[in-house]
Amino acid sequence: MQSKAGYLIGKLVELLLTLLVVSLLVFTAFSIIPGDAARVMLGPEASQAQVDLLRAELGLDKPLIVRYGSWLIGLLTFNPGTSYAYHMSVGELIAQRLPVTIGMSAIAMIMVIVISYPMAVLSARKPGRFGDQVCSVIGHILFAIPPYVASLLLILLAGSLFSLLTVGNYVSPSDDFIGYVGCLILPSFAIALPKIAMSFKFLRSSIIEQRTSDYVRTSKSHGLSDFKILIRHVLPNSNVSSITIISIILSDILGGSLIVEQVFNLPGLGRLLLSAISRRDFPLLSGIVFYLAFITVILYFLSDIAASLADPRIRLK
Amino acid sequence: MSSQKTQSKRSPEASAFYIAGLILLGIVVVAFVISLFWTPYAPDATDAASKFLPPSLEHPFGTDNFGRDVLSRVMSASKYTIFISAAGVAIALILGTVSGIPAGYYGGFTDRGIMLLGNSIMCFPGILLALVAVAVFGASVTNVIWALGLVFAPTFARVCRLGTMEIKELDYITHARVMGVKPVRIMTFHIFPNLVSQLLPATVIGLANMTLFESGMSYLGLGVQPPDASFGKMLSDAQAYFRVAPWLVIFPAMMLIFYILGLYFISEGMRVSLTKGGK
Amino acid sequence: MTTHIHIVKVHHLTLSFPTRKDPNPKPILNDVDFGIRDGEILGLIGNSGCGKTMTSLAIAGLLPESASITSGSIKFAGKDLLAMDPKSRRAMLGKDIGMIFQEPSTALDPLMTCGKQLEEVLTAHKDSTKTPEERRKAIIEMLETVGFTNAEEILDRYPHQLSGGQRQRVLIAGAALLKPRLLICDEPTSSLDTVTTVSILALLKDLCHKLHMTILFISHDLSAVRGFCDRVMVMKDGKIIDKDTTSDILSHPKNAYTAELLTNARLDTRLLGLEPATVDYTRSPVLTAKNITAGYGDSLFARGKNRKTDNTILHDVSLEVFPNEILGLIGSSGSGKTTLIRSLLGLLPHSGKVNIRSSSVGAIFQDPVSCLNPAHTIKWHMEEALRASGKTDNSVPRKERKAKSLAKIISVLEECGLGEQHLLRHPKELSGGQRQRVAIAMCLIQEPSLIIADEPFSSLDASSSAELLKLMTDINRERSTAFLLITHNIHIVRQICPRVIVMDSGRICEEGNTTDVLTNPKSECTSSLLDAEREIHGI
Amino acid sequence: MKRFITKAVIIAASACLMLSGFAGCTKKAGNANNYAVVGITQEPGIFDPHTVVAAGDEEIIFNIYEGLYKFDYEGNLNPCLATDVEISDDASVYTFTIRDGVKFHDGSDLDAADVVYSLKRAAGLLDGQDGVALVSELDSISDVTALSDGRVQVTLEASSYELLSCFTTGIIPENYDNCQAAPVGTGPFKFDSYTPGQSVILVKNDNYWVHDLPYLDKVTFKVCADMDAGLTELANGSIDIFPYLTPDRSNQLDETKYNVLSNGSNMVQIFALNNAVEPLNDLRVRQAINYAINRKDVISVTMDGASVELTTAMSPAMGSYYDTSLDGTFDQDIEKAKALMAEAGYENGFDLTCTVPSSYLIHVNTAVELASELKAIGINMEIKQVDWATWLDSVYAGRQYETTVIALTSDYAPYDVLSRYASTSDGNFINYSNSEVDKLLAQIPLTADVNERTALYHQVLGLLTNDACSVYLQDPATITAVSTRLEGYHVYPMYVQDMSQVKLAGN
Repeated sequence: MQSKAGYLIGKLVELLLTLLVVSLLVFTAFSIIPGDAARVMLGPEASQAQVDLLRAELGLDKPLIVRYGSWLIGLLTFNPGTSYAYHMSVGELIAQRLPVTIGMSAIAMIMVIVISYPMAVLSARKPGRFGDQVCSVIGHILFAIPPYVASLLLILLAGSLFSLLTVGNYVSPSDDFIGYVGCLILPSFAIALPKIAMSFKFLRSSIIEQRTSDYVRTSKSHGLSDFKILIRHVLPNSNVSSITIISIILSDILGGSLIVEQVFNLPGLGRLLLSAISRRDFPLLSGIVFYLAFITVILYFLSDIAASLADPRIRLK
Repeated sequence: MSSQKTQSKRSPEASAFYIAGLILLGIVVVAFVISLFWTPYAPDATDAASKFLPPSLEHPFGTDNFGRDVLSRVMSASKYTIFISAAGVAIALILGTVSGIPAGYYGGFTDRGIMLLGNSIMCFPGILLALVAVAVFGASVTNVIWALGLVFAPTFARVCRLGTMEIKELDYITHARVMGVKPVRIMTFHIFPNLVSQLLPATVIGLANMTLFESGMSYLGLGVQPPDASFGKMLSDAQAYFRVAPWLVIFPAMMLIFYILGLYFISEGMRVSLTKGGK
Repeated sequence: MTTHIHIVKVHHLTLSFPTRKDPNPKPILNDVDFGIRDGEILGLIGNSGCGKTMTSLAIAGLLPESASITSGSIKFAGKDLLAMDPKSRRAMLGKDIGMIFQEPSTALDPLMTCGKQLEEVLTAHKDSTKTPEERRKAIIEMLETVGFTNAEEILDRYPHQLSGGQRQRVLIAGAALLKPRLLICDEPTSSLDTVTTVSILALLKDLCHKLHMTILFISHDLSAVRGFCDRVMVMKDGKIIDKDTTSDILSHPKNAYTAELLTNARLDTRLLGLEPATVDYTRSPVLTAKNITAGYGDSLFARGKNRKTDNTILHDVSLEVFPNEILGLIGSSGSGKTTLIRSLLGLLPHSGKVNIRSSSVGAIFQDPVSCLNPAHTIKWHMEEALRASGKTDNSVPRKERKAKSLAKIISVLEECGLGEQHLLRHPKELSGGQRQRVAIAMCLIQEPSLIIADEPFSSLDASSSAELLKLMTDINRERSTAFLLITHNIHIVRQICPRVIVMDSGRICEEGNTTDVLTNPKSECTSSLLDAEREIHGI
Repeated sequence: MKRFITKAVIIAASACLMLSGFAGCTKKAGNANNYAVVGITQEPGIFDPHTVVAAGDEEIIFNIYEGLYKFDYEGNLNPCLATDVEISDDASVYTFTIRDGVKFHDGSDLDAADVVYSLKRAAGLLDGQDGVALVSELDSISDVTALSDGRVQVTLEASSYELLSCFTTGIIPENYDNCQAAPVGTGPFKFDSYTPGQSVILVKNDNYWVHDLPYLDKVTFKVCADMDAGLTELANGSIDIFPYLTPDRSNQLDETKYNVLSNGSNMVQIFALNNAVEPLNDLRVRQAINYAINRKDVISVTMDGASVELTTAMSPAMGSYYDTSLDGTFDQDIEKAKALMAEAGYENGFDLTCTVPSSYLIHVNTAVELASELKAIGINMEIKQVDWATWLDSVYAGRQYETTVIALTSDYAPYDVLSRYASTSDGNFINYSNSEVDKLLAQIPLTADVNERTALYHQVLGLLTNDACSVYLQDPATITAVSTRLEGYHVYPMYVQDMSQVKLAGN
C-alpha cells in the first residue's frame, strides 16, 4: 500500500512537472511570434500614439519574465487574462466554446467504443474469415481518410440523405440539449471514423492475442464455455491493454475536432484558436493551447489511474 | 537454419498487404517521379478561359477554378506530400533516436528529463502543436517540416527508449559493457542496429500520419502555400465547388488516400510478417 | 502379461494441419497407438516438435481449429471421444480430464484472484457443488491438499503475488478440484528450479494415489521421469518409437534414439578426463571482493521514503578467486548468484570493495540466444572485442593493423573450435554451442586473467555442454585463466572445480574444498541442493 | 451475442432519429418568424462607434448608432440626427441643427449636449484624452459647442469642404463611456447580446424616430468561419442573408430560396507595388507590370467576372468623381510590357515576392493569377502568405514588402479614397511620393466649389495612373444572397448591413 501511494505521488509530481514544461513551451512559443497585438487590435488606420497607449495598457511593455510569472499565476487560478481581441476574460471565452469541443469529443468517443468494440469482438471470433477480412480492409481505408475529407463526404451525404441531422447549425446545450447533440452528431462521426478503425484494429488484435494466451487454455481445460471465457477473461484483459490506446485516441479526437469544426462551422475551440492565431491574441491563444494540453495531461493521468485500478499487477505491487 | 529462413519469409497475408500497399504507393510515387521531369501542363499556369472543365482527354482530371490542370497539380502535389513526409520523418527519426536511446540506456535522471520533455510535447494534440508552431514561425514548407518533425519526435523517442531498455538487458550488451566498450559506441553500434526492425514500421506509419497532419494543416491554410499544390490545400479550395465540380475533390482525395493507405498496408505487412516470424 | 484396464485408448491416431495450398501435409501425429492404464503414471518423452503436446491436446479435445484428425479414434473409459459433440466434450474437461501446463507464470488470468479462478472450475460444472460456501470449502480443501498451509489467504491473492511453484500448485488444485480420472501434465516442471521440481513431482505422485488419478506426464527430459513414472513412451516425429517400464527404459534402452536421449541426459558420464589446472593458493588472488552488499533500487520516491523495505539481495559477501582456479558457485535460484556476479562486474551499484588484479575480466552468460548481437557478424564481434581491449597498436598503418588483428581473431576462433568460415556469419546462423564459443573467444581475445561464467550450460544440450566444458578446462590449463563458474549443476562442479562456494538468500553459507563440501555438507542449503539433485538424477 | 449487438444498434439508431426529430421540432417552435440571420465572416469585436476600425464591426453597428448625417444605399449623404447644416464660407465652421424627438435606446432624449460630447470624444477633445482623436478623420476639429438655440457648432483647425461625410460618426448619450459592453445609440436596433465567435444579437428599437421602422423584431449576425462555411449554412437554411459571396458560389444556391443581389462594393482591389524598393521604383517596370496583367482574367478567376475593372485608384461607383477618361489605359499588351522591361534593363525579368494576407481568399487567388500572368514578361513572383496580424504589422504599418494584394475600403467620400496617396499619409503604404499630388490633396479641402473639387480629383487620379503607382485591379462585386423569405434588403456601396428596411416577404 505504501508504494501504491508512492506510485500516485510519483504520477502526480510527473503531472505537475509536465504541466510546468507545457506552460513554459507555450509561453516561449508565443513570446517570439512576430506581430504586435496592439496594432492588430487597432487596425491599420490607427496612429502610433494610439498603439503605444494600448501596449502600455496591455502590459506588453513589461519584461518577459514578469509576463510569464503573472500569466502562470493566472493559469493556476483559471483566470489567464483578458483577450486582446474580444475584450473578455479568456477563461470565459474558453468556457463558452468548451461545450462544442468537449461534446464533440465525447460523442465521437462514444461512437468509437460503441461501434468498434462489437465489431472487434465479432471480427476476432473467426480471424481470417471473410467477414473479418472485409472489416479489416474497411478499417484500413477508414484509417486513411483524413477527418476533413470524411466531413466533406458526410456533408454531401447528409444533405441528400438524412436532412434530419443538421449541418452547421449550432444549438447551445443550455437552450436545447437534444438539438445540441443533434448538431454534433455528424461532425463527431467524421472525427470518429478513423479512430473507430484504429480502435477496431487494436482491440481485434488484442482480443486475438488474449484468446491464444495460456490462461485461456487453462480456462478451456477447466471446461469453461467460449462465451464465458470471452466475457470473464479475454475482454477484461484486452480492456487493460486498451486503456492506453483509448487515451491516445481521445487526445487525437481533441486534435481532430479542431479541424472538423472548421468544416462544419461550429463555434468550438478550434475556430477560437485559429482566430486567436491570426489576431495575435496572446492571452487567448496561450490559454487555449495550455488548457487543451491540460485536458490531455489529465486524460493521460486518469488513464494511468484507470490502468492501475483495472490491473492488480500495477495496483498491488 | 535455411529452412527456418524460408519459413519466416512471408505469410500470404503479409504479401497481400505488401502487394496492395506497393501498388497504391506506386501510383503516387510514379506520379511524383514523372512530375519531376514533366507534367501535362504547368501546375500553376492559370487559364481563365478554361475554368471548371470536367475530366476530358485534354484534361484527364479536369480543371479548377483558375483553369489549372488538376492532373498536373495532383502530380506536383504528390511531390510536396512525399517530400514533406519524408523530410519530417527524417527529422523526427534523428531527434527521436538521439534522445530516445540515451534515455533508455542511461535511465535515471537523463531518462526522466528527456521523457518529461517528450511527454510534454505529446500532451498537445499533435495537430495543435504543429499548427501553433507554423503560426509562430510562419507557414512555409520548411517550417511545416520542422513542426511535424518536432511533433513526431517523441513517438520515435518512445520506440527507441523502450527498445533500448529491452536490448540493454540482453547479454550481448552486458558483454560489451564488461569488455569495456564506451557507452556512445554501445548505443550507436550495438543497440541502434537492433532497433531498426522496430523503427521501420514506426517510420512507415509516421510517414502516413505525417501526411495526414500535413494535409490537415494545408487544409487550414497553414501548410504548403499557393500557388504550390498540396492535397490538403487543393481539397480546401475545392470545398466551395464540390457540388458543381466534384472532380476537384475526388482526384486529390483519391491520391492522398492512396498514399496513406499504401503506407498503412506496407506497415501492416511488416507487422504481420514480424509477428508471424516471431512465432 | 496381465490385462490392464485402459482408461484412455488411442487407436492409430493420425493428425495433420491441412491448408488450402497443401491439403495433405506431412502428419504431425502418425499412427499413434497407445493406452493409458487406470491409475498409472505414464511418461511421454520426446524433443520439442515431436508431437507429444498434440497427442495430449487431442485427448483433451483442445486441438487448434486448423488441426484435422484424418484417421484413428480416442476412447475415454469406453466412450469414443471423437464422436462426441463439442459441448459434451467440453463438459468432460475439468471434470473427467484435468490438465496442467508448462508455464505457470502465464497460465493464470492476471486480473483475477486465484480463488475466483478456481471457483470457475466448479461453476462451469454446475452439478457438483451448490452454494458459494460449499464451493469455498471445497476449494480450500483442495488447496490444502496441494500443500498450501495458508489456503484462505491464497484465495484472495492475484497470480503475480505468488511464486512459480505456488502458481503451479494452484493450477494443479484447479485441475484436480473435481477429481478427474485423468490428469494430463504437459511439462509441468520445466520452468521450475530443481528443488521446486522435486516437490511438485512429489505432490503429483501423492495426488495420484489419494484421488486415484491417472497421470499422463509429458516431458522432453528423460531424467525427469526417473522415479516418477511407471511406464515411459518415447516419441519422435509424430510416432511412438519406444514403450516400456521406466526402469527398463533407463537401464536397458532397446531403441537407439532412446539411448541417445539417455546419454544426453547423463552429462556426468562424459565429464571424466577433464583436467583443470592445479591451483597455487599462496599466490595473490586475481579477484578479491570484500563485504559486497547490493540490491535493486526502487523508484526515486520510494527510495527516499521507506528505507525499511529491504531490497537488499546480497548481504556482506566476500570472496577471492585465485589465479588458475576454477571456482564453483552454486545455490538455488534466487540465492543471489547473478546479483553477485553483476556486482563483481561493476554492472550494479553496490557497497563493499571489489579488487580485480588484471584490467580485463571476461564474462559469458547463460543465454546463447542473446549472448551475441544479432545485427552483426562474428568478425565484427571479434573486432569489437579487440578494439575495446585497447590492445590494438595504433602506430602501425591501418592496413597492416587490420591484417594483424584478423590473424589474431582467426587464431583465437580456432582455439575455441571455430574457424575462418564462421567469420562472416551472423549469430542466428550458428548453433547455441557455437555461439557460446564465440562469446568465449571474445573474452579470450582480450586476454583476461579471469572469466566469469554465469550458467553457461543451462540452455545447451548435453553434448554441447560437455564440449564447452572441455574448452573451458583447456583454456584454464593452457592460458592459466581463472574461472568463476556459476551453475546449478553440481556434477560439473564436482568434476572441474577444486573449490566451491554455496550461496543461499544472498549470503555465502558454505565455502571450501569441493569434495569436502559436497560429501560432507555442513549447512542445510547445501544438503537440500544435494538432495534435490539426487532425487532428480538418481545419483 | 449477435442478437444483443443488433439490438444495440437498433436502439442507438432510433435514439439518433428521436434526437434529431426533437431537434427539428424545437427549432420550429422557437420561430417567431419576424427575424433575420445575417452571416458575417469577420469576428466582431468592437462596438464603440468611435474606436471601431474593422469594417466587419462597422457593418453591425450601423444598425445601432447613427450620426448627424447618414449614407443611403445609393451613396447619398442625408441628414439624420441633424436636420440641417450650415457651413461657413471658408468651410471652417459647421453648424448643425439637431433633430427633435429622437430617443436613445436607454430612453433618454437626444439633445445638443449628447452631440457635443460625442463629437468631442471622437475628436479627442475630452479631458484626459490628450487630444488623440479616436476618429482620425475628425482630428481637425478644434472645438465643439452647443449654441443657445440648440444648434451645435463645430470649429475646425483648417478649413475643409470635404468633412461632412465624416459626421456620420455615431452619437452616444452624454458622458456615456460603456459603449463596448453595452452599446447605446439611436439606431433602428438595440444591442442585445454578443457571444464571441458565434453571434451578435440585435432587437427592434420600438422608439425609433422614423415611424414604422424597423420591420424586424430581431436580427442575428452569425459568425461563419469563412465563405464556404457560410455557404453550407445558407444551403442548410440556417442563415437568411449572406454578403460577400463569389458568383460561382452563389450559383450553387437554390434559386427558389435565395435571391442573389450584386453590386459594386466601392472597394479598390490593388496589386500594391512598393514604390520604394528595387526594381519597382522604376516607372517603366511598374508600367510593364500594369500592361502585363489581364484584369478580365483576374476578375474571371476571382469573382467569376462579376466585378468592375479598374485602372485607377477609385471605383466608378464614386460617380462623377471617377474619371472615365482613364478607362482602358492599361489594357493588356504583353509586347509593350516586354519592351518596357527591356528598356528598364530587365529583359530577363526578375524575382518578386508578393505578401498576401492568408485570410482573404480573393486576394490570395488574385496573387495566384497574377503570378501566372507575370511569367509572360519574365517576372517570377513568389507568393508569401501571412496572417492578417503579420500583414498589418509588416506590410501595412512596417512597409517591409515588395508587392501585396489588398482591397482598400473607404466611406463614400472621394477625399477618403485619395488622401492616402499624400507622401506623408500614414496610409501611404506603397511609399508613393509625388509633390504635385501632395499639393493637389492639400488644395482640395479648401475648394468650395464641387465642380472644381471634382476636377482636382480627376487630376490626382490622372497623376496616379500616369505614375503607374500600383496596379489597380477591380472593384469586387458584393454578391449577397438574401432569403426569399425577406425583402427590402439593399446592398450598400460600402461596408454596412442596413437591416432597418428589411421585412418579411409579402407583408
